[in-house]
Amino acid sequence: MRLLALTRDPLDEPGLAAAVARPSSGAVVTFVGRVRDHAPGHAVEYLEYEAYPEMVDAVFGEIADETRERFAIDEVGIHHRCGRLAVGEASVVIAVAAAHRGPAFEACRYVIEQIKLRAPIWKKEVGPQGAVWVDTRP
Amino acid sequence: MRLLALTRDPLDEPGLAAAVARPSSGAVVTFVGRVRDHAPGHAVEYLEYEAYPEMVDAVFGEIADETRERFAIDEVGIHHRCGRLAVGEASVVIAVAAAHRGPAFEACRYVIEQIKLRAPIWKKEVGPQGAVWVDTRP
Amino acid sequence: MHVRIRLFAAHREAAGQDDYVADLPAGTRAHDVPRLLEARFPGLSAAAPSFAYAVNRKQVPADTELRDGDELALLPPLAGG
Amino acid sequence: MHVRIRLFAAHREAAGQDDYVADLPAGTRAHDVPRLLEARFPGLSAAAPSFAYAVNRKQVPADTELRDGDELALLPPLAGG
Repeated sequence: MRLLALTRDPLDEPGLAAAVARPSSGAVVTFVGRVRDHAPGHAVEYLEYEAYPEMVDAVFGEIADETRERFAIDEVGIHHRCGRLAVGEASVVIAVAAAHRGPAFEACRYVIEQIKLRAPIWKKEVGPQGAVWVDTRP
Repeated sequence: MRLLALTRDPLDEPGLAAAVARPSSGAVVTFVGRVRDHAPGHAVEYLEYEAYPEMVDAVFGEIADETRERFAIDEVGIHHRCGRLAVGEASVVIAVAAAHRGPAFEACRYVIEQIKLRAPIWKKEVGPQGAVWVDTRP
Repeated sequence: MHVRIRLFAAHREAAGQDDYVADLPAGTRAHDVPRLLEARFPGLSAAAPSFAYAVNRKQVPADTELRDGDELALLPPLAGG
Repeated sequence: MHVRIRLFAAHREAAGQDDYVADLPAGTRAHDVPRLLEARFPGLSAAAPSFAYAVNRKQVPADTELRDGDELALLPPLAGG
Protein backbone atom coordinates (compact mmCIF):
# COMPACT_ATOMS: atom_id res chain seq x y z
CA MET A 1 0.00 0.00 0.00
CA ARG A 2 1.28 3.49 -0.86
CA LEU A 3 1.82 5.53 2.30
CA LEU A 4 0.85 8.85 0.67
CA ALA A 5 -2.18 9.01 -1.57
CA LEU A 6 -4.98 11.18 -2.91
CA THR A 7 -7.79 8.97 -4.11
CA ARG A 8 -11.44 8.93 -5.15
CA ASP A 9 -11.95 5.55 -3.46
CA PRO A 10 -13.14 4.97 0.11
CA LEU A 11 -10.23 5.14 2.57
CA ASP A 12 -8.85 2.03 4.26
CA GLU A 13 -8.05 3.12 7.82
CA PRO A 14 -6.95 -0.26 9.23
CA GLY A 15 -4.92 -0.91 6.09
CA LEU A 16 -2.96 2.31 6.51
CA ALA A 17 -2.45 1.70 10.24
CA ALA A 18 -1.06 -1.74 9.45
CA ALA A 19 1.16 -0.34 6.67
CA VAL A 20 3.00 2.08 8.99
CA ALA A 21 3.62 -0.34 11.89
CA ARG A 22 7.02 -2.00 12.34
CA PRO A 23 8.05 -4.69 14.88
CA SER A 24 9.65 -1.81 16.83
CA SER A 25 6.40 0.19 16.97
CA GLY A 26 4.87 0.27 20.44
CA ALA A 27 2.25 2.86 19.48
CA VAL A 28 0.12 3.63 16.45
CA VAL A 29 -2.01 6.78 16.49
CA THR A 30 -4.62 7.21 13.77
CA PHE A 31 -6.61 10.31 12.92
CA VAL A 32 -9.73 10.03 10.78
CA GLY A 33 -11.49 13.14 9.50
CA ARG A 34 -15.14 12.43 8.74
CA VAL A 35 -17.98 14.27 7.04
CA ARG A 36 -20.18 15.70 9.79
CA ASP A 37 -23.94 16.05 9.47
CA HIS A 38 -23.73 19.73 10.36
CA ALA A 39 -21.60 22.83 9.92
CA PRO A 40 -21.95 26.07 11.88
CA GLY A 41 -25.51 27.21 11.23
CA HIS A 42 -26.74 24.56 8.81
CA ALA A 43 -27.15 20.88 8.06
CA VAL A 44 -24.82 19.07 5.64
CA GLU A 45 -26.03 16.45 3.15
CA TYR A 46 -22.72 15.72 1.45
CA LEU A 47 -19.36 17.26 0.60
CA GLU A 48 -17.53 17.61 -2.70
CA TYR A 49 -13.76 17.56 -2.26
CA GLU A 50 -11.59 19.00 -5.02
CA ALA A 51 -7.79 18.99 -5.16
CA TYR A 52 -4.81 20.15 -7.18
CA PRO A 53 -3.51 16.60 -7.40
CA GLU A 54 0.06 17.17 -8.64
CA MET A 55 0.68 19.67 -5.87
CA VAL A 56 -1.04 17.53 -3.20
CA ASP A 57 1.47 14.77 -3.96
CA ALA A 58 4.34 17.23 -3.50
CA VAL A 59 2.92 18.72 -0.28
CA PHE A 60 2.18 15.32 1.29
CA GLY A 61 5.77 14.31 0.54
CA GLU A 62 7.13 17.46 2.18
CA ILE A 63 4.91 17.04 5.25
CA ALA A 64 5.89 13.37 5.63
CA ASP A 65 9.61 14.21 5.34
CA GLU A 66 9.32 17.01 7.91
CA THR A 67 7.41 14.73 10.27
CA ARG A 68 10.06 12.00 10.09
CA GLU A 69 12.74 14.63 10.80
CA ARG A 70 10.97 16.34 13.70
CA PHE A 71 9.58 13.39 15.65
CA ALA A 72 11.01 10.04 16.75
CA ILE A 73 8.64 7.96 14.66
CA ASP A 74 8.89 4.76 12.65
CA GLU A 75 6.62 5.77 9.77
CA VAL A 76 3.75 8.06 8.74
CA GLY A 77 0.99 7.56 6.19
CA ILE A 78 -1.49 10.08 4.75
CA HIS A 79 -4.50 9.18 2.61
CA HIS A 80 -6.91 11.92 1.49
CA ARG A 81 -10.04 11.42 -0.52
CA CYS A 82 -11.56 13.63 -3.21
CA GLY A 83 -14.91 13.61 -5.00
CA ARG A 84 -18.34 13.30 -3.41
CA LEU A 85 -18.44 12.11 0.23
CA ALA A 86 -21.55 11.27 2.26
CA VAL A 87 -22.04 12.05 5.95
CA GLY A 88 -19.96 9.61 8.00
CA GLU A 89 -17.42 8.89 5.27
CA ALA A 90 -13.73 9.49 5.93
CA SER A 91 -12.11 12.40 4.07
CA VAL A 92 -8.62 11.88 5.46
CA VAL A 93 -6.74 9.18 7.37
CA ILE A 94 -3.36 9.81 9.01
CA ALA A 95 -1.51 6.95 10.70
CA VAL A 96 1.73 7.32 12.66
CA ALA A 97 3.73 4.47 14.19
CA ALA A 98 6.46 5.06 16.77
CA ALA A 99 8.30 3.21 19.50
CA HIS A 100 6.60 5.43 22.10
CA ARG A 101 3.22 7.09 22.35
CA GLY A 102 4.34 10.71 22.86
CA PRO A 103 5.91 11.18 19.43
CA ALA A 104 3.10 9.18 17.80
CA PHE A 105 0.43 11.55 19.15
CA GLU A 106 2.46 14.69 18.48
CA ALA A 107 3.41 13.71 14.93
CA CYS A 108 -0.17 12.75 14.03
CA ARG A 109 -1.44 16.11 15.27
CA TYR A 110 1.33 17.91 13.38
CA VAL A 111 0.37 16.21 10.13
CA ILE A 112 -3.32 17.13 10.24
CA GLU A 113 -2.50 20.74 11.14
CA GLN A 114 -0.04 20.98 8.25
CA ILE A 115 -2.54 19.46 5.83
CA LYS A 116 -5.08 22.09 6.79
CA LEU A 117 -2.48 24.85 6.36
CA ARG A 118 -0.78 23.71 3.18
CA ALA A 119 -2.56 21.04 1.16
CA PRO A 120 -4.28 22.44 -1.97
CA ILE A 121 -7.67 20.87 -1.31
CA TRP A 122 -11.11 22.49 -1.22
CA LYS A 123 -14.56 21.35 -0.23
CA LYS A 124 -18.09 22.36 -1.11
CA GLU A 125 -20.74 21.78 1.53
CA VAL A 126 -24.10 20.83 0.09
CA GLY A 127 -27.21 21.04 2.26
CA PRO A 128 -30.84 22.16 2.23
CA GLN A 129 -29.78 25.81 1.88
CA GLY A 130 -27.66 25.12 -1.19
CA ALA A 131 -23.96 24.68 -1.86
CA VAL A 132 -21.05 26.73 -0.51
CA TRP A 133 -17.29 26.45 -0.88
CA VAL A 134 -15.88 26.29 2.63
CA ASP A 135 -13.73 29.22 3.74
CA THR A 136 -12.38 28.67 7.24
CA ARG A 137 -10.41 31.91 7.47
CA PRO A 138 -11.10 33.75 10.72
CA MET B 1 -20.05 -3.79 20.64
CA ARG B 2 -19.25 -2.95 24.27
CA LEU B 3 -17.31 0.29 24.50
CA LEU B 4 -15.30 -0.79 27.57
CA ALA B 5 -13.82 -4.26 27.69
CA LEU B 6 -11.02 -6.43 29.03
CA THR B 7 -10.69 -9.50 26.86
CA ARG B 8 -8.42 -12.42 25.99
CA ASP B 9 -9.39 -12.16 22.31
CA PRO B 10 -7.52 -10.16 19.64
CA LEU B 11 -8.65 -6.53 19.63
CA ASP B 12 -10.82 -5.09 16.86
CA GLU B 13 -9.47 -1.61 16.24
CA PRO B 14 -11.70 -0.64 13.28
CA GLY B 15 -14.72 -2.07 15.08
CA LEU B 16 -14.13 0.11 18.12
CA ALA B 17 -13.48 3.21 15.97
CA ALA B 18 -16.78 2.60 14.19
CA ALA B 19 -18.60 2.01 17.48
CA VAL B 20 -17.69 5.43 18.91
CA ALA B 21 -18.47 7.52 15.79
CA ARG B 22 -21.74 9.48 15.52
CA PRO B 23 -23.11 11.44 12.52
CA SER B 24 -21.90 14.55 14.40
CA SER B 25 -18.33 13.24 14.72
CA GLY B 26 -15.89 15.10 12.48
CA ALA B 27 -12.84 13.42 14.03
CA VAL B 28 -11.94 9.98 15.35
CA VAL B 29 -8.56 9.51 17.02
CA THR B 30 -7.41 5.97 17.75
CA PHE B 31 -4.49 4.86 19.87
CA VAL B 32 -3.17 1.32 19.57
CA GLY B 33 -0.58 0.01 22.02
CA ARG B 34 1.42 -2.85 20.49
CA VAL B 35 3.91 -5.39 21.73
CA ARG B 36 7.35 -4.18 20.65
CA ASP B 37 10.18 -6.50 19.71
CA HIS B 38 12.46 -4.87 22.27
CA ALA B 39 12.53 -3.28 25.71
CA PRO B 40 15.38 -1.19 27.15
CA GLY B 41 18.39 -3.49 27.05
CA HIS B 42 16.88 -6.70 25.73
CA ALA B 43 14.78 -8.36 23.04
CA VAL B 44 11.16 -9.35 23.68
CA GLU B 45 9.62 -12.60 22.43
CA TYR B 46 6.15 -12.18 23.90
CA LEU B 47 4.26 -10.57 26.77
CA GLU B 48 1.92 -12.03 29.35
CA TYR B 49 -0.70 -9.50 30.48
CA GLU B 50 -2.47 -10.11 33.78
CA ALA B 51 -5.31 -8.04 35.23
CA TYR B 52 -7.55 -7.64 38.25
CA PRO B 53 -10.63 -7.88 36.06
CA GLU B 54 -13.36 -6.66 38.41
CA MET B 55 -11.34 -3.55 39.25
CA VAL B 56 -10.34 -2.95 35.61
CA ASP B 57 -14.03 -2.72 34.75
CA ALA B 58 -14.55 -0.15 37.50
CA VAL B 59 -11.46 1.89 36.56
CA PHE B 60 -12.30 1.92 32.83
CA GLY B 61 -15.79 3.18 33.72
CA GLU B 62 -14.35 5.97 35.88
CA ILE B 63 -11.85 7.00 33.21
CA ALA B 64 -14.54 7.04 30.50
CA ASP B 65 -16.87 9.13 32.68
CA GLU B 66 -14.11 11.63 33.48
CA THR B 67 -13.14 11.86 29.82
CA ARG B 68 -16.71 12.64 28.74
CA GLU B 69 -16.91 15.33 31.45
CA ARG B 70 -13.56 16.99 30.71
CA PHE B 71 -13.53 17.02 26.89
CA ALA B 72 -16.10 17.95 24.25
CA ILE B 73 -16.34 14.46 22.77
CA ASP B 74 -19.11 12.31 21.36
CA GLU B 75 -17.92 8.96 22.75
CA VAL B 76 -14.90 7.03 24.00
CA GLY B 77 -14.09 3.33 23.85
CA ILE B 78 -11.37 1.34 25.64
CA HIS B 79 -10.48 -2.28 24.90
CA HIS B 80 -7.56 -3.92 26.71
CA ARG B 81 -6.29 -7.40 26.14
CA CYS B 82 -4.92 -9.90 28.66
CA GLY B 83 -3.14 -13.22 28.31
CA ARG B 84 -0.25 -14.02 26.03
CA LEU B 85 0.51 -11.50 23.24
CA ALA B 86 3.04 -11.89 20.44
CA VAL B 87 5.21 -9.09 19.02
CA GLY B 88 3.04 -6.83 16.86
CA GLU B 89 -0.23 -7.70 18.58
CA ALA B 90 -2.34 -4.90 20.09
CA SER B 91 -2.54 -4.77 23.89
CA VAL B 92 -4.87 -1.77 24.07
CA VAL B 93 -7.09 0.19 21.69
CA ILE B 94 -8.59 3.55 22.62
CA ALA B 95 -10.96 5.29 20.21
CA VAL B 96 -12.39 8.77 20.72
CA ALA B 97 -14.92 10.50 18.46
CA ALA B 98 -15.64 14.23 18.65
CA ALA B 99 -17.04 17.00 16.51
CA HIS B 100 -13.56 18.58 16.33
CA ARG B 101 -10.05 17.19 16.26
CA GLY B 102 -8.60 19.06 19.25
CA PRO B 103 -10.73 17.38 21.92
CA ALA B 104 -10.43 14.02 20.13
CA PHE B 105 -6.62 14.10 20.33
CA GLU B 106 -6.54 15.45 23.88
CA ALA B 107 -9.09 12.98 25.23
CA CYS B 108 -7.37 10.00 23.60
CA ARG B 109 -4.06 11.00 25.16
CA TYR B 110 -5.73 11.53 28.53
CA VAL B 111 -7.22 8.03 28.47
CA ILE B 112 -3.96 6.20 27.79
CA GLU B 113 -2.13 8.21 30.46
CA GLN B 114 -4.87 7.40 33.00
CA ILE B 115 -4.80 3.71 32.09
CA LYS B 116 -1.08 3.62 32.75
CA LEU B 117 -1.55 5.40 36.08
CA ARG B 118 -4.63 3.62 37.39
CA ALA B 119 -5.59 0.39 35.64
CA PRO B 120 -4.70 -2.74 37.67
CA ILE B 121 -2.89 -4.51 34.85
CA TRP B 122 0.59 -6.08 34.81
CA LYS B 123 2.81 -7.53 32.17
CA LYS B 124 5.64 -10.01 32.09
CA GLU B 125 8.22 -9.61 29.34
CA VAL B 126 9.61 -12.90 28.08
CA GLY B 127 12.80 -12.93 26.04
CA PRO B 128 16.07 -14.80 25.58
CA GLN B 129 17.27 -13.62 29.01
CA GLY B 130 14.21 -14.97 30.79
CA ALA B 131 11.00 -13.47 32.14
CA VAL B 132 10.56 -10.28 34.14
CA TRP B 133 7.49 -8.47 35.48
CA VAL B 134 7.67 -4.94 34.14
CA ASP B 135 8.19 -2.18 36.67
CA THR B 136 8.18 1.23 34.99
CA ARG B 137 8.70 3.27 38.16
CA PRO B 138 11.46 5.86 37.74
CA MET C 1 5.03 34.53 -22.90
CA HIS C 2 2.74 31.58 -22.25
CA VAL C 3 1.74 30.59 -18.71
CA ARG C 4 -0.55 27.71 -17.80
CA ILE C 5 -3.22 28.90 -15.34
CA ARG C 6 -4.93 26.47 -12.93
CA LEU C 7 -8.28 27.40 -11.36
CA PHE C 8 -10.06 25.67 -8.48
CA ALA C 9 -13.31 25.50 -6.53
CA ALA C 10 -15.63 28.51 -7.08
CA HIS C 11 -13.29 29.99 -9.71
CA ARG C 12 -13.13 26.77 -11.68
CA GLU C 13 -16.93 26.58 -11.58
CA ALA C 14 -17.35 30.22 -12.65
CA ALA C 15 -14.79 29.82 -15.44
CA GLY C 16 -16.21 26.54 -16.66
CA GLN C 17 -12.64 25.25 -16.97
CA ASP C 18 -9.74 24.41 -14.67
CA ASP C 19 -6.84 24.81 -17.05
CA TYR C 20 -6.07 27.71 -19.41
CA VAL C 21 -2.97 28.82 -21.27
CA ALA C 22 -2.65 32.60 -21.03
CA ASP C 23 -0.48 34.83 -23.21
CA LEU C 24 0.96 37.32 -20.70
CA PRO C 25 3.33 40.29 -21.04
CA ALA C 26 6.95 39.71 -20.02
CA GLY C 27 7.53 40.82 -16.44
CA THR C 28 4.07 39.75 -15.21
CA ARG C 29 4.03 38.84 -11.51
CA ALA C 30 1.71 36.27 -9.93
CA HIS C 31 -0.53 38.87 -8.28
CA ASP C 32 -1.04 40.68 -11.64
CA VAL C 33 -2.78 37.66 -13.15
CA PRO C 34 -6.27 37.99 -11.63
CA ARG C 35 -6.56 41.52 -13.08
CA LEU C 36 -5.09 40.53 -16.45
CA LEU C 37 -7.54 37.64 -16.81
CA GLU C 38 -10.61 39.48 -15.46
CA ALA C 39 -12.06 40.02 -18.95
CA ARG C 40 -11.76 36.31 -19.73
CA PHE C 41 -12.83 35.08 -16.24
CA PRO C 42 -15.04 37.64 -14.45
CA GLY C 43 -14.66 37.64 -10.65
CA LEU C 44 -10.94 36.86 -10.49
CA SER C 45 -9.93 40.43 -9.78
CA ALA C 46 -12.37 40.81 -6.88
CA ALA C 47 -11.14 37.50 -5.42
CA ALA C 48 -7.46 38.42 -5.74
CA PRO C 49 -6.94 39.37 -2.04
CA SER C 50 -7.96 35.86 -1.01
CA PHE C 51 -5.64 34.02 -3.41
CA ALA C 52 -2.40 32.32 -2.55
CA TYR C 53 -0.15 31.52 -5.51
CA ALA C 54 1.72 28.41 -6.52
CA VAL C 55 4.22 28.33 -9.36
CA ASN C 56 5.14 24.91 -10.67
CA ARG C 57 3.37 23.32 -7.66
CA LYS C 58 5.17 25.28 -4.93
CA GLN C 59 3.58 28.14 -3.02
CA VAL C 60 5.41 31.38 -3.79
CA PRO C 61 5.22 35.03 -2.72
CA ALA C 62 2.50 36.98 -4.55
CA ASP C 63 5.02 39.22 -6.30
CA THR C 64 6.96 36.33 -7.87
CA GLU C 65 7.81 37.10 -11.50
CA LEU C 66 6.53 34.53 -13.97
CA ARG C 67 8.52 32.93 -16.77
CA ASP C 68 7.49 31.46 -20.07
CA GLY C 69 6.25 27.89 -19.56
CA ASP C 70 5.38 28.30 -15.87
CA GLU C 71 2.28 26.75 -14.33
CA LEU C 72 0.53 29.28 -12.09
CA ALA C 73 -2.19 28.10 -9.69
CA LEU C 74 -4.62 30.60 -8.15
CA LEU C 75 -5.36 29.00 -4.78
CA PRO C 76 -8.52 30.09 -2.96
CA PRO C 77 -8.57 29.57 0.84
CA LEU C 78 -7.63 25.94 1.53
CA ALA C 79 -10.09 23.56 3.18
CA GLY C 80 -8.46 20.14 3.24
CA GLY C 81 -8.65 17.57 5.99
CA MET D 1 -12.32 -11.09 60.95
CA HIS D 2 -12.12 -12.58 57.46
CA VAL D 3 -10.63 -10.60 54.58
CA ARG D 4 -10.28 -11.84 51.01
CA ILE D 5 -6.73 -11.20 49.75
CA ARG D 6 -5.99 -10.82 46.01
CA LEU D 7 -2.43 -11.32 44.74
CA PHE D 8 -1.04 -10.45 41.30
CA ALA D 9 1.95 -10.82 39.01
CA ALA D 10 5.16 -11.93 40.78
CA HIS D 11 3.33 -12.33 44.12
CA ARG D 12 0.64 -14.49 42.61
CA GLU D 13 3.33 -16.65 41.00
CA ALA D 14 5.33 -16.93 44.25
CA ALA D 15 2.19 -17.74 46.25
CA GLY D 16 0.88 -20.23 43.73
CA GLN D 17 -2.57 -18.71 44.21
CA ASP D 18 -4.32 -15.43 43.49
CA ASP D 19 -7.06 -15.55 46.04
CA TYR D 20 -6.84 -16.31 49.78
CA VAL D 21 -9.15 -15.70 52.71
CA ALA D 22 -7.13 -14.50 55.70
CA ASP D 23 -8.25 -14.43 59.31
CA LEU D 24 -6.92 -11.09 60.56
CA PRO D 25 -7.06 -9.32 63.95
CA ALA D 26 -9.66 -6.58 64.29
CA GLY D 27 -8.12 -3.17 63.62
CA THR D 28 -5.75 -4.44 60.92
CA ARG D 29 -4.87 -1.77 58.35
CA ALA D 30 -4.06 -2.43 54.70
CA HIS D 31 -0.32 -1.86 55.11
CA ASP D 32 -0.16 -4.37 57.99
CA VAL D 33 -1.18 -7.25 55.74
CA PRO D 34 2.11 -8.00 53.95
CA ARG D 35 3.81 -8.51 57.32
CA LEU D 36 0.91 -10.52 58.77
CA LEU D 37 0.92 -12.87 55.76
CA GLU D 38 4.71 -13.17 55.42
CA ALA D 39 4.77 -16.63 57.03
CA ARG D 40 2.13 -17.91 54.61
CA PHE D 41 3.49 -16.06 51.54
CA PRO D 42 7.24 -15.35 51.83
CA GLY D 43 8.39 -12.15 50.10
CA LEU D 44 5.28 -10.06 50.77
CA SER D 45 6.87 -8.10 53.60
CA ALA D 46 9.95 -7.15 51.55
CA ALA D 47 7.69 -6.03 48.69
CA ALA D 48 5.42 -3.95 50.91
CA PRO D 49 6.95 -0.54 50.03
CA SER D 50 6.06 -1.08 46.37
CA PHE D 51 2.40 -2.05 46.96
CA ALA D 52 -0.60 0.10 46.40
CA TYR D 53 -3.80 -1.11 48.08
CA ALA D 54 -7.34 -1.52 46.81
CA VAL D 55 -10.27 -2.34 49.09
CA ASN D 56 -13.37 -3.61 47.38
CA ARG D 57 -11.88 -2.61 43.99
CA LYS D 58 -11.04 0.99 44.84
CA GLN D 59 -7.54 2.25 45.55
CA VAL D 60 -7.31 3.42 49.16
CA PRO D 61 -4.65 4.96 51.43
CA ALA D 62 -2.23 2.40 52.87
CA ASP D 63 -3.44 2.98 56.42
CA THR D 64 -7.09 2.21 55.65
CA GLU D 65 -8.63 0.02 58.38
CA LEU D 66 -10.08 -3.22 57.10
CA ARG D 67 -13.49 -4.63 57.94
CA ASP D 68 -14.83 -8.15 58.04
CA GLY D 69 -15.77 -9.27 54.53
CA ASP D 70 -13.53 -6.78 52.72
CA GLU D 71 -11.59 -7.72 49.60
CA LEU D 72 -8.02 -6.39 49.84
CA ALA D 73 -5.83 -6.33 46.72
CA LEU D 74 -2.05 -5.97 47.02
CA LEU D 75 -1.17 -4.10 43.82
CA PRO D 76 2.43 -4.24 42.60
CA PRO D 77 3.57 -1.40 40.30
CA LEU D 78 1.06 -1.11 37.44
CA ALA D 79 2.09 -1.79 33.86
CA GLY D 80 -1.06 -1.56 31.76
CA GLY D 81 -1.39 -0.08 28.29
